[in-house]
Amino acid sequence: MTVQASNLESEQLPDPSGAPEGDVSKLAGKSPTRLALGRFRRDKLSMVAFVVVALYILAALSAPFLVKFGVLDPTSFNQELTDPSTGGLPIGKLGGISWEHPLGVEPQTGRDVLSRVWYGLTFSLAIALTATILAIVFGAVLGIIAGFSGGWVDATIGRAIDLTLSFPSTLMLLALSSIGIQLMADILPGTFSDPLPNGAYVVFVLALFGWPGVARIIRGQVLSVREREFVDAAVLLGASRRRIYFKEILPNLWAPILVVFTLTMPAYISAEAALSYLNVGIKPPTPTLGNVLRSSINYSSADFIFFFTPAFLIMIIVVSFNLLGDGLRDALDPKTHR
Amino acid sequence: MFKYRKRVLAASAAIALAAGLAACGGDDGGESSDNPTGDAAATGEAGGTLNYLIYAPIEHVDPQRIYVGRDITNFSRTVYRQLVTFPISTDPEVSNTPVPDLATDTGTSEQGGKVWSFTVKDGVKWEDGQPITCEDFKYGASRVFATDVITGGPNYLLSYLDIPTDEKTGLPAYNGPYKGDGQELFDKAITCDGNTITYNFKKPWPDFPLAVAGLHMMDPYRQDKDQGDKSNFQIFSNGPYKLEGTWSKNKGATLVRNENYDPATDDPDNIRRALPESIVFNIGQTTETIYDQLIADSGDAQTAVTGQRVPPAYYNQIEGAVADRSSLQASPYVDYLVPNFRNMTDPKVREALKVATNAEAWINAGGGEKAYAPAESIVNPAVVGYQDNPAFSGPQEGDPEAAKALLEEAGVQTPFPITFTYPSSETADKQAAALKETWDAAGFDVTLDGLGDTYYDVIQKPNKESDVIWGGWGADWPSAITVTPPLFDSRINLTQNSDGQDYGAYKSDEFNSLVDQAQEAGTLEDQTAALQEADIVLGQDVAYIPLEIAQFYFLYGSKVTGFTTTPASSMYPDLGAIGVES
Amino acid sequence: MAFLSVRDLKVHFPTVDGVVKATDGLSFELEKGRTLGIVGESGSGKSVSSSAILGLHRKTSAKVSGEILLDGTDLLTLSDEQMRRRRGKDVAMIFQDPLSAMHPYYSVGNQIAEAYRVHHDVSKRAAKARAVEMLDRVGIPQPDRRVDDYPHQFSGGMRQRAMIAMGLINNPSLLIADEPTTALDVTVQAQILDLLQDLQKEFESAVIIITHDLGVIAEMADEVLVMYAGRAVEYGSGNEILTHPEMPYTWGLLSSVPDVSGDTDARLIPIPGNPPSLLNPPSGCAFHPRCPHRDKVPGDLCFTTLPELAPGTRTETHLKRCHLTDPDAVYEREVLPEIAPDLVEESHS
Amino acid sequence: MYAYVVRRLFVGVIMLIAMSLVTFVLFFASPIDPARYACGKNCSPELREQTRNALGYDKPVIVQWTDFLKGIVQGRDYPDDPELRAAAPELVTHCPAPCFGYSVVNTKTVNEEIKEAFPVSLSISVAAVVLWLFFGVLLGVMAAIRRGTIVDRGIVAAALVLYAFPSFFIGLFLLKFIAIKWELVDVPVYTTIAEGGIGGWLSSLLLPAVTLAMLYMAGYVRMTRAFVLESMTEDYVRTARAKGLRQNKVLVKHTMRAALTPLVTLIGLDFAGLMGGAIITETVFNYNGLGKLAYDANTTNDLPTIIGLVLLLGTFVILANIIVDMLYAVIDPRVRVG
Repeated sequence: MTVQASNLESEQLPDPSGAPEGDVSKLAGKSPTRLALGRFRRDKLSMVAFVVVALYILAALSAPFLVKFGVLDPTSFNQELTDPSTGGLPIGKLGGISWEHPLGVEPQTGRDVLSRVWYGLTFSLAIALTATILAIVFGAVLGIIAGFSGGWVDATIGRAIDLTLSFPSTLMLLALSSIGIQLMADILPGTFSDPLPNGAYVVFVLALFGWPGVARIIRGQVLSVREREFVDAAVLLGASRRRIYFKEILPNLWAPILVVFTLTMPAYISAEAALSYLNVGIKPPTPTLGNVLRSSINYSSADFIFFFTPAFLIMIIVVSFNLLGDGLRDALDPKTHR
Repeated sequence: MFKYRKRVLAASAAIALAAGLAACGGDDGGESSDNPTGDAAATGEAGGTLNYLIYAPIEHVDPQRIYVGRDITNFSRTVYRQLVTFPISTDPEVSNTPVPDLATDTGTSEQGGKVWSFTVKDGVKWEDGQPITCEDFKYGASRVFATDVITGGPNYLLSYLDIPTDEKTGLPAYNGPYKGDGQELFDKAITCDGNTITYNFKKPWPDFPLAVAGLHMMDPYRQDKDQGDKSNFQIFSNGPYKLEGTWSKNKGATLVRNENYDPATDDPDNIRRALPESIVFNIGQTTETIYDQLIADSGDAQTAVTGQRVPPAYYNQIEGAVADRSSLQASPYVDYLVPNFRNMTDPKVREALKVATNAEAWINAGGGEKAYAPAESIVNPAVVGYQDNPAFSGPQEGDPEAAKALLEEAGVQTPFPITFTYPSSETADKQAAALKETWDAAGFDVTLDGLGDTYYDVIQKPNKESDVIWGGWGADWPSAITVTPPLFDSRINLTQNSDGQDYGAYKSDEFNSLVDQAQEAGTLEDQTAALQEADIVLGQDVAYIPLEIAQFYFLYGSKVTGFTTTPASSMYPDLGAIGVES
Repeated sequence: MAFLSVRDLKVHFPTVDGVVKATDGLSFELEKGRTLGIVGESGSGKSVSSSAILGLHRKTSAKVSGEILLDGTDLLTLSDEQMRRRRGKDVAMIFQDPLSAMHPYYSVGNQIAEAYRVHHDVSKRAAKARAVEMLDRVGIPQPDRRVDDYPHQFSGGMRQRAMIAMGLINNPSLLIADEPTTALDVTVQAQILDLLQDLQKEFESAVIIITHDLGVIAEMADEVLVMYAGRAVEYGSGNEILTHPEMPYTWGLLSSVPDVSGDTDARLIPIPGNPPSLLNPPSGCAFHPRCPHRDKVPGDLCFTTLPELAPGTRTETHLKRCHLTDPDAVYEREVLPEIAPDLVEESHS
Repeated sequence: MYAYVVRRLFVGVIMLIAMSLVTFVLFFASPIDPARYACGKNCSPELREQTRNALGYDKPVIVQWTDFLKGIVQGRDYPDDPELRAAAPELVTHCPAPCFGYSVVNTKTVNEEIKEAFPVSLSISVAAVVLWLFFGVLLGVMAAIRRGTIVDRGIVAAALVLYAFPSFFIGLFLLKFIAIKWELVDVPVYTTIAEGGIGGWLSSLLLPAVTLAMLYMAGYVRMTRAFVLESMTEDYVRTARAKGLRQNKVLVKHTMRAALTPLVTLIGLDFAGLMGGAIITETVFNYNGLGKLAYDANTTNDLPTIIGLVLLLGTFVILANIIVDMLYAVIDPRVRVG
């Protein structure tokens, strides 16, 4: 399937595998890339999704520079734009929307909302991206090893997967947050409250509970790829194991990995938001989509724009990424009608 | 002490530890705002059911363990009577002066406050009709010493009561009624002569009656009802109400009339009007939900009051008719900053920090004037003998330029790096960022260090890296003796592995000697004078920088009558006065 | 007028990558009691055409045109409901690979009985009894016990028998057997084929048997239709086609199977290259890319022009689609020696 | 079969023991001192030391761990202080086997806490599962039948959008608008059947269940759709049609039966996860289920409760896995367990 119940509801973090192996395992790069691309281009919805995702990524990349050059200013206060007598609500209509502040300003501090969500996007995507990559790399490597070597190695990895998945991940990451972040603060630059350690902790936890799903899919893939003659050939030619893993098998796994990637990203973007709600993750003043949303959720009646904006942005990117993933899947494997 | 108060306020503001940050305040007595009734004269009709809406579960219901302003007053007015208690009045003078409750008078002291004795009234009964005896009081006090079972409560008795200290553990040689080691020592320290109970202290305790009225540690307890830790959520009443069924930590409970309590004889001074037929402590809805309902004034919310402060996001909905149901009063808490004297040794640098501090931005970042009032001392105006501290009078929006100048005078090289440690939360993070602005402008280079659950562990470490530390405080009873000495007396705080509550490691012989004066003082007047002087010393050394006094901004249902918040009730709704239209 | 006559049958699948012409203008006729064999590599359009006869193609996914006259009624003009009523009753089909063609979650008996109850208003018990009867008829031992088994508990041969039972339970007048013997070992193949023949005699039904195995054709078919790239390339009586094939593709098929007479020193010559894409089939004769004899045709006829399906040099009823002018000669001279030397000797002596 | 179950259960127990050890070690490393919280305000180092002894946090981790395991087998006494037991036995709380520990913060055994919280989580998850299964499968099948049409796209898109909003946002939105602003339903407060009867119980579950259902439904819509489409192309479905079966009979008896089988796994695991408490939803609505218990235990550093919950939830997951496999054997005659 495409959508995973992420948002950390249920005790589990989003599981990239999502569906039973059978479902995704059809993807192995059977159809020629060109055909796939052609199909993809012809799928309007996917193209739209692709464009949206591209725009988001562009925004995320541009934000740090825009901040550097002062175009965006997510941190400085403009308390003159808020009214202390109303609990610091923005002065003016629709959350103080103006030319300088197209999405209004944050209550009490008067920080520019557009700058915060824009810059926050950078951090949210960075977290989701690194977590996804870690989970996929780790999962893929173990999945390949398991699938290829079989026997006790396979069994051991299988056990490890089961054990990891048996832990109530949300509870664990909550309970371990203070020590975990402390740990990160020790090995990484930055203090307990700095973005880096907090972000690193989230990335670490997401990856920690994300790899088993990937490993399962990839293992399934490898088992099917393994049967193909050219691998046997390689074995006969006495190619080294590593060579076989990475030269013979990996190339045939890019399709499923690509799809898993596009479907894991959105899950982790929501995860970041959900974790922020539980007060785990990068803390203000450094913005993320998650912590901006957290600071806005009580303003449903007082300042609807402020209340709705971050949630809406998250919704759009998550939907787009999922559609993109669907599109890729369809393109890469026309047989699965999704 | 603050910790729990803070934690609860934190919870009540529905934002982790550090609404604690938010939670503090004081008020110059004035501005009784839209408070319908204020003085003790007001009367509402009896009957009906009052709902008291609470967000976070109450940790302790056991009198010797209760240590939260809101709970202390709620239980004082309903189920736990004290030897002496505070009357209902919006006038601090009146409501900070104890009146007899279970005792015949407000107590007599000898040897300059080292010995106190009270006489228990005749005919006062427990909810089961048995009389309350001197022994019950003695037993209640003894429980405080069972520090391994009766945890979390106020433990002043450990340091005041005349019992030798066990060298090995560093704790009193008496360890409570359960194990009974050193019982004889305790029996010497507290004696019963008929109905008269006498307390013998190591050092003078001139404001002991205030302590008795301000807390429940001295409450009576019936030995046959004591199950130690299991009693944590049990109520054995001697007040106008009693518990119906059991107390559920997550849901709360219902209080109904106690037929063994007779207003005529038990409440001559009218300190517990006990108007509602029953009172429901309704625990478990978020502050936002509570206020959504109070504003809508729907269903049970019509007869509801709460100790949760209005979240700033809701201020703009409290207008017109709704505003008539609101109450804006200063709380008895103060939030403050302390410079770390280990790192910020140069007085000029501390002065610069003070001058650059923009308390106004901090207040606005926390919700503005309805959330906080400016503070001019670490002592709350509600405290007996309060006076503004000259060091902190005047405007408080911070003056970076002046501060810059001071830093230059100090000859330190700028930007001068400082780390500001505070308990992280939604609001706190904003407020800290607000302070950073002017500090940076003044030539400091500020690192914000917002911490989680480990906050107090960290800031008590002598080797902490923090240069500026947040603190919040509320007096346990309305006397400055429970404010400055516990916070700045280096002798009781600074040990090798902990700074206690003197987070800034402030150490001043001048201050300490004034504290001694205050503690040796036989009368409240002398004590107050000494403490006022001590506060001025603190101001000169910039031992602290007051931030604000949290405003208690409450809303109550349309059918609630005689809504009052008094210093006696720590400015929470005073259940002694409030009734409902039935 | 023949019992079944298919005229200019076209089955086109529009896909994102273009229109797939799985069957492109197929015509043939078949009488009751007789058997038509359709031969061709996989993807030559055999199965698609037969599915079309059963009306199995979804209107959403496939465009079917032409005429399929069964007993004079054009099946393509029937409504879905009317077609459904005939499906499995008048026209039944036996699919290849019975393992996947049977539902893994239902017992064999259940599935056979179901086929009966669709068209007969009888009780479950009655239907089951009928199923047992059929299983017995197709030679399943202890049918009353095996009737409750699941497909995966049957052996390949038995599954195929079960499929046949399912197909014949409503004794249809037209039975289509799609690769009925693929994936069965030789002895079982023989049994199944015998069974089919017996049943055909018994029920007097017309049978279309689809296969790529000329051995099967030799065994069963009265007429043979050779398909390539969605078109008929050769059509005639079984005997004719097997002894005097006139289309190089057919030769290829012949040379790629063991000699019918089971001669051991016969040699297998696989057809070079792969079946063409149906998306964009080769210009001219679809077979030309793989045809070893195209140089015998003057000019670039093979590359440019699609040959007619026309009577060859032998009989009016033996149609072929090829530009070769003297196929027999080429066959005798070049192909036969390769695949069946002994036959050649005979013809010389 | 029987032997298989036993073996699986055995492996499960091993896994749980491993989990408990991991958890203990992790928490022992935590900088948080549970004694501080119990010790309370103006707590001198001496007092804290004494509290730590009383709670047994002074013992080395291995000892604490073995005590814990002992407690599960033969029960424990709290506080475990022979002196006190001798002096005042009525003060000692006995926690009968299997004892998951004793929460100082709540002055209850963890078993009691779980006993109180579990029904809430169970109710919510049952209600949620029913909702999302009913709508998810229904819509999924509809989408599959109308494949490619506007109906199909609409259903899938709507489900995706609902999923893409962070769940706590959805929850708060429902609470603030459906319940409070528009007063379409009562402000949800958990009501047991005993208190409010079936009706009250159900209505109190509505909003939380809907919140969760929205989160999961998208996944099930898309999976159902995918599986149905997939099995539509199966040979046996073609066979069924070739028999002349009516379209909907084919759909129900042949297509669906096969398509819905893989859902069983996911339902099983998701449900197991949810029974462990939906931390965010329960926090948003302030329902005292296992999720809220976990959240509170974390904010109050209530280690015994956390550890108890980790193991409980682990058990759920492990059992769910076993049960799902059993179910499979029942549903699919091809599967031979053992």
